Amino acid sequence: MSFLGRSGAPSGSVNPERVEMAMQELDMVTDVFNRLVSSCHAKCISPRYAEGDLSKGESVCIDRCVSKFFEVNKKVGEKLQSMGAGQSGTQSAFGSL
Amino acid sequence: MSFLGRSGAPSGSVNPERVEMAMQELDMVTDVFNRLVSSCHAKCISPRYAEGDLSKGESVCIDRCVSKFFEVNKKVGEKLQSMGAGQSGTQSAFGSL
Amino acid sequence: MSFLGRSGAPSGSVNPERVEMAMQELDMVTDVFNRLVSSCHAKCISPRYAEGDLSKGESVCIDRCVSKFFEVNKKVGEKLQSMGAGQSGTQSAFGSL
Amino acid sequence: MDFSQMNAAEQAHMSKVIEKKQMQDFLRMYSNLVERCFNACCNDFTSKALSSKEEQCVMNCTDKFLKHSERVGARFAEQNADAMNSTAGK
Amino acid sequence: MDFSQMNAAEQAHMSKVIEKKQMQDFLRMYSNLVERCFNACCNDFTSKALSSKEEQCVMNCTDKFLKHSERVGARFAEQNADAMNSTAGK
Amino acid sequence: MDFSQMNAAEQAHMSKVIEKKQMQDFLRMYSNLVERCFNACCNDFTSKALSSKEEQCVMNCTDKFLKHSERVGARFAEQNADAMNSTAGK
Repeated sequence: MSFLGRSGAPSGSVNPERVEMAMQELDMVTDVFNRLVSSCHAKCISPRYAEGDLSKGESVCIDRCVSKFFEVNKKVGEKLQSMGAGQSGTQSAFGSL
Repeated sequence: MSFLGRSGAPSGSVNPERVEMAMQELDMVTDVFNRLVSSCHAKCISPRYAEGDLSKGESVCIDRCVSKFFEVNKKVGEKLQSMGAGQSGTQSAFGSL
Repeated sequence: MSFLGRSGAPSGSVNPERVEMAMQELDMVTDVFNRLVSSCHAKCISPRYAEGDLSKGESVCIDRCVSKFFEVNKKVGEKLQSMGAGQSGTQSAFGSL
Repeated sequence: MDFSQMNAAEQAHMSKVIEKKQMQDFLRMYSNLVERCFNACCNDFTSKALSSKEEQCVMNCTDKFLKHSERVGARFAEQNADAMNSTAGK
Repeated sequence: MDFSQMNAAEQAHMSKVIEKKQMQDFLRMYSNLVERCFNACCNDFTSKALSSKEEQCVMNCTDKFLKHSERVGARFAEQNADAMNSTAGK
Repeated sequence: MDFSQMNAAEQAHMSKVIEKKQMQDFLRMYSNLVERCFNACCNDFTSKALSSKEEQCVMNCTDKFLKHSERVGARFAEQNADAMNSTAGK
């Protein structure tokens, strides 16, 4: 999640801007984690719920699912960076503001 | 999105109430936009992803989809206003508070 | 929703901690209510929309659906408490922080 | 929810918070309703105008969803009150 | 949205708020995109590495979603402007 | 996430924020779990009481979801640490 590449800033009292950025990063990590849990649950967990333990197959699937999700996260991040995104898509909603 | 019909209020220093209302309206516009993107993606974009460009058919579908979504937004807004909503439905959750 | 079992704390001026907790509980009730509306809509309401009134069958289904949802809420809450949850699952996302 | 453990200042503060939250909840319910009824009723994109059939569907969908929410809300309040009483009884 | 009813101090405040919101919206769009393209493109978990076919799918999915959002945004802005004008005309 | 660039005051502030966030995340996980297991396990509305079969399903669903989250969390932490190290190495 080092996609945002914040530059280090040193010492002193509470800098609201720095705290704000850390909180945004924290929110993002939580958001990504929740989506990851949900996606891998849909991909790997049998919806019959005949027992409460993860089967061997489910466990292996989860491990691979997390790996692939991280790879996808990286690819999408690189793609967005290469496009200088943060500019297009999102802002267009505010074109009329 | 002029559904809320806020009355104009003039001049001076920062009025927290007015800023709050503008922020609520901004949140709402963003929320509607995100739902619009998601709905029209589901309606118009083929999930095969054989190429990265929008096809002619997809592009036309998006334009019509946005139009229809706005019409639905308008119809639902009129319906809610005619019912004097904001009163019923939502508040019932708080009946026991 | 008394799952959180907050202990009563008395008198004085605004205690930010107590207000904060009440707000969290309020957010949770709203969140649960919205999920309940959405789940029971999916379970009980026919998606044909040939008329605007609830049919007799739909109404009965809604009543039972809410009952069952509350029972599930209770069972899950008991299960989480018996596991001393709030510790595991959620925090693991923050293992690397 | 039980606010009786709060003092007057805190209760007043909570009322304002709840009022603001109700506005936000209403706005979310509104856009949720638009999304839900659009998705259920609009499946033909050979035209950009809403057909009368689609419009009727949207009106019924809106109507029904509000009645549904109201009924769920009424049952929810009852169940919540029951849960409260059985807790208070202990 | 019409900010002309606001004074300069309020407009400056709103600009900051909007800027912060755009950052948050961008981050949400990013994780939404990852989830969406992962779900659409990855269905084989016999290996932990992304296949070249899956990777191509993810790239196309990302590309297409951004173009889709941009187009929706453009139409949205037009419709919003129309709605604004017809309201202002009354 | 790397908080080492923060000073002590900022780190203390972040700890409080994270603690509050964990409570919120727990509550969201709880209601998400209820919704998920209700949707997966309850499909018969000819009765208002949970059948023993439905109850067993809900218990297994809860159990399994928590174990799933824990495993995803463990892998997530490893991958995050790897990503951190490869960035730090540059």
